[in-house]
Amino acid sequence: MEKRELRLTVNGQEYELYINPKTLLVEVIRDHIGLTGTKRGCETVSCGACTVIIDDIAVKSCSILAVQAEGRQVRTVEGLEANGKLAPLQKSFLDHGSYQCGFCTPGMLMMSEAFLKENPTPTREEIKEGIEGNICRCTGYNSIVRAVEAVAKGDYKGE
Amino acid sequence: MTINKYSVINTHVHNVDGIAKVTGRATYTFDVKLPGMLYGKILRSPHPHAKILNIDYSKALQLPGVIGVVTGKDTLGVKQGIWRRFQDLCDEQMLTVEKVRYIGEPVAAVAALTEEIAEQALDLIDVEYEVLPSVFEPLDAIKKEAPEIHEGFERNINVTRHIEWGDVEAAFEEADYIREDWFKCGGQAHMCMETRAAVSSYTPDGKLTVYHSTQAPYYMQTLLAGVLGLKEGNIRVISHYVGGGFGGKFELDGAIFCSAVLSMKLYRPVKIVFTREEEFIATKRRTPMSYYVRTGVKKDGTFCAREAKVFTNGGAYTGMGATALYLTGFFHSFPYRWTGYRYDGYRVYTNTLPSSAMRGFGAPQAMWCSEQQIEWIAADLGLDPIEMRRKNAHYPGYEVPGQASIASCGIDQCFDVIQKWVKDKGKLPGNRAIGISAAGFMSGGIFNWFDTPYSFSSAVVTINYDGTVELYVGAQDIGQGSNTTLAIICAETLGVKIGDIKVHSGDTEHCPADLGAWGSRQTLMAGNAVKMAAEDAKKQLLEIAYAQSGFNIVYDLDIKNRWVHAIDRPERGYDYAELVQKAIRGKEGQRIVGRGYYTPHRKGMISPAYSYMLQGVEVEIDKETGKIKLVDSLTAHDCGQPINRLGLMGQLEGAFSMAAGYGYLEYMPYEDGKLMNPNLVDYKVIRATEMPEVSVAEIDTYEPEGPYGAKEAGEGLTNPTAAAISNAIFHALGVQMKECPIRPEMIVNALKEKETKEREKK
Amino acid sequence: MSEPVKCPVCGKQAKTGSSIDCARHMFGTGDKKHRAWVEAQGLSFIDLLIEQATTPGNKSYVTLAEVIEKVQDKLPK
Amino acid sequence: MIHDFTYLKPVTLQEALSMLADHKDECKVICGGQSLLIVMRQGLVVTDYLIDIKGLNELNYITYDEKQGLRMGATTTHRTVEKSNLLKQKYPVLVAVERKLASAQVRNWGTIAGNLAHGDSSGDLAPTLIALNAKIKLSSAKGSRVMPLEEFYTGLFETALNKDELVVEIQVPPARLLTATAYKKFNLIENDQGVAGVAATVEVDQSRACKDARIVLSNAGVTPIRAKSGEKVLIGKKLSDALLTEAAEAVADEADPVSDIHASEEYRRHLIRVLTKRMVKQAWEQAAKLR
Repeated sequence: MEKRELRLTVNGQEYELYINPKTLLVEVIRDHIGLTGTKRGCETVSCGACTVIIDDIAVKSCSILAVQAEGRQVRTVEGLEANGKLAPLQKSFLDHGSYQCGFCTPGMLMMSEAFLKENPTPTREEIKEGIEGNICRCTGYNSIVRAVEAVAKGDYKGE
Repeated sequence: MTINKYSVINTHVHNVDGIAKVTGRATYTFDVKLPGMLYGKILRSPHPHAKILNIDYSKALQLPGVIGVVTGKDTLGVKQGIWRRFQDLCDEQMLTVEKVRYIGEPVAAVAALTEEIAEQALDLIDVEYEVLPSVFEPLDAIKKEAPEIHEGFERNINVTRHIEWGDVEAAFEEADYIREDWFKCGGQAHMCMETRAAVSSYTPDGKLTVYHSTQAPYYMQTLLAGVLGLKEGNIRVISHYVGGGFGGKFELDGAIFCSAVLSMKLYRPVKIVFTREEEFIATKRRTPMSYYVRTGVKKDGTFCAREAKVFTNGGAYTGMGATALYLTGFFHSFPYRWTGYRYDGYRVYTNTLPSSAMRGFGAPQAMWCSEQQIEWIAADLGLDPIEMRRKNAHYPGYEVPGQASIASCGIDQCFDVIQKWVKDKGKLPGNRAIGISAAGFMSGGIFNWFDTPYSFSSAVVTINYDGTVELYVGAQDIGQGSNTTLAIICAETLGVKIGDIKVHSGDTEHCPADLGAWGSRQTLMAGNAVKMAAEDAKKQLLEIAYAQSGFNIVYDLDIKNRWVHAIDRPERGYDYAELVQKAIRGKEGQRIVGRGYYTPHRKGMISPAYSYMLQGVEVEIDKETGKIKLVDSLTAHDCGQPINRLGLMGQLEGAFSMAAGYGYLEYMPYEDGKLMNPNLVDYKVIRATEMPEVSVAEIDTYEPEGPYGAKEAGEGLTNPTAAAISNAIFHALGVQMKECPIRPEMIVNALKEKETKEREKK
Repeated sequence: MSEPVKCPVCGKQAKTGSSIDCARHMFGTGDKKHRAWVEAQGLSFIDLLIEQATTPGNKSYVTLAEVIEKVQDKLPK
Repeated sequence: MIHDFTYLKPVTLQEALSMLADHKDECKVICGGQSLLIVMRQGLVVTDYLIDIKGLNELNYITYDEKQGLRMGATTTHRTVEKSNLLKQKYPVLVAVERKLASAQVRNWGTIAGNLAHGDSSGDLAPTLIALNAKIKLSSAKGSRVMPLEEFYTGLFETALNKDELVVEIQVPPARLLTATAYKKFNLIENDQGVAGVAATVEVDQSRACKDARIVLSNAGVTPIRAKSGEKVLIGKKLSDALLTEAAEAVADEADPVSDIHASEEYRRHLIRVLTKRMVKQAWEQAAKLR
């Protein structure tokens, strides 16, 4: 097995890495680049804790080879805020208590972010279907749905 | 609409660690990386019951990158358990020496440069087993011919509990109607999003530092000291952010023990993180139970007597199972008054995953059986199930004979709320029905089987020169929001802003001992300790204020919203920071330090206070497929004075989702001791699309034993929900489901059975 | 009310002082000493337990309670 | 733990096919890879070479014309299908199926060829496409062949795909008048894998009688199963509950489901019965409305 060069952009920052091609995207993000906001909760593409955004679409970074993200724009939870200012979803999650242990929160936020880009005026049911791929064991989801709904309604403006 | 007399309590307060959690800054044990850190993996038993004849790991050691291997022989072989006062019940070697008792039990652990190498090394360890006969079901395990799982435990009976009050036989005599039922309750996985994880670092000075995803750092420190032969004081447990606990993370686990043993052998930090599969097969689970219930009532629905015989599947070890066994027996009587009540509980060892504490702690099983049978009795007698429950319910001042004294109890108002909800729903479509269920729960246990010499909860408050406050608590925030709740209590008591409080928790080096986050104890117990500590500090400030004010002695001074003032002359006052500065100068530069502690005394057998609640659920059922869909729900809930409004709501919604999962989704099938669905593809949990709206009606009561009148919230609601769902099924289809979780196939079969019976009748 | 009943093994006095509570205490404790005493009375501790667990009513506890009552006067006061 | 492999990333289909020809005995093809990586992590699949075709844009297309019908390239993602307005009009059932196929993230990354080539008999797409009488186009360096999708599945996770072949295209005949297809899977969680599923196509004549029908089952055997005897029951008949029951019985007899922790064999048959009635009825009524 020979290592491969990998170029990708994470949260606007370009990275040039040298990796074993079997390395998963989540491993590159957490272990190679050191952005530990993105979590892992299973080995079966089930829980969504590792959700990140690649070129505007949400994906589960535990089920993608890092080399498949070659040349792409990756966004993680760390990329939501801009110079210390929280993104609307982050503020809304705070206000609605949309997290408890917080372990699913980064994935939940990234899924919601991508979802709202696709569907800026969703119904409650659409939001629920949107985040169906993310397990939260603490909140029972409704507070997350309320938070996403509030952002869609425009209650939270980005700076 | 009652106006809130408090300035912080029950207001809209963001979680104190909210920013860290919504920005990905919160660092969990899962994220910890230390210099020179090695990665550990655990070799697990493939057999449910076997003697270990020999372990040969020489080949593993030869694999490049493998730094060390440990087996039971490298340990002190201490049989440990959390019931430290009862040596018999300390029965688990975290790295077994002679024999394995369940599939997945650790037999060896490897430390290597990478997780991958460690995993490869596991395949190079040869373990020679002598496979022993095994037994998986309690009722098989008590048979004479059953194999002995633990030496000296005849018929594999691990613990027995007996609760009885009143003259049970006489009380049954008074009954006009007696009903008997047999129930079977399944297990449930805690399924914390953060799997068990630990990073241990042992250094040549004989000190061990452990990062661990735990509900109780103090327990870990003490238990580790016992199994590793170290002084408690030489062990530091750090656990700042925990990815969920739900009762699964306050006993030693393979991750913390094996990483510690490896680190002590190698003098390097070792990290072990469980895979999701390990989390399913080798941690602990909710206790499966089989219930026999006999209940006698009068024609008018007055409860006379109840007798319950319960066998619980203990799995291979005791864990917290003995407590679950007692609590299920006690809460099976809840929240009702019985002239005569008798409970015999038997916890039986089997060769399966140990069962232990899980949110609700035996009560969900108890309520699932009790609340269904009560619903059926009401139907049998043609009585209104809500009124029948109300008539027999606890009330403020009621004494559960020999067990508990009830101070605050708002269940009567809960009945009103639910009754109105049901009435307003009106007539429902044929495929829908409403089920209700009552419940109550404790606010922390009074029992001290852990044998701690410390008070159950402690807190220290120190005030800085600028008026900011350092709050040190041993209470543990595992996501339930205790740090926020305690900060609120501290701010309210001191009369400062929530932003003035910095909470320090999850570090045994800096925080006072506390039994930790389980049994719904922290709001009441840690809350009382924090209130006391804050009052202590405030008293020291006000002493100075009096000396300064020159007020007539009859005036009382107070601090509110950082404003020091005479209560009768709120306009006349000054800034709190100013007072703090004077006070510190007045104390020769000493910081203001307040101390508080709490240990329950003379509070009966179980808990200082009890929450009460009613759960209503509207369920839609596809009669052809048996598919269950939750449509709507209402929770009427008495937790005394709400402290942390956002946190309370979140806890109730969360408890609902977990309890609903227990009712119809979360299923742990075993074959020959092997869990058949140890992954999130086959083990289903509630997802956003399955969650109905959850409306909550908070019933305000005042619990004299609790801080500002607060008591349990968040765990208790795990108790009624499953029964509410099955009661809805009963009303929609007229079938009685006696096994949970209720899977669609069971509903279809029950309907078939019902039809055949009806045909036979004709 | 007669003399409160004492545990023939450890001397513990039952809450209510009744022999049935004492029997309850013996089963609850269930350690080697208590088991041994029960066996010495010609009863099988484990069979009593299983019977209590598998049949309605309170037979086993009553049986043991009677034995306990019999020996009370033989106990050191 | 994933075993080491050499990663090959062709830029054109031709390149991909020649790589496949070179390494056919020791390689796997990855597209979205979300199923493949799970089994590779479990060590169930070990390969020396991994050929990544996810980036082959020449295979990422959806076209339609009245004569040819529908053509979908292999690397088209589930999400692209779901969002295609063309498909919303012409084959609404495909859009509906894709919406419930899996979580949004998985649908975003996963591709239709990956899904079909995986050969999982509990999939939703294969039975639906078979009900639509779809064909699958396979190419190798030597050339191409087109076969009915129905014949593509040969056994448990086994397909007719040769080692040197690649799934390159899905072909669906033009949408017909008075014809409709419906698919439903039974599961406990929205968008979760199905315990059992039924796809039904019904074509009606002017008298609203059934002219032609196709019934295909998911998770009812080692491959997607075409329930021909159930179809026969319908043809030439008018819609009635009795007819639906008769067809459902025939279909259930043809099914060969297994027992697992999610459902017993008997219960799966029961579900297939129920879903057959519902889907045939739905397709029939829809077809009758289409003019």
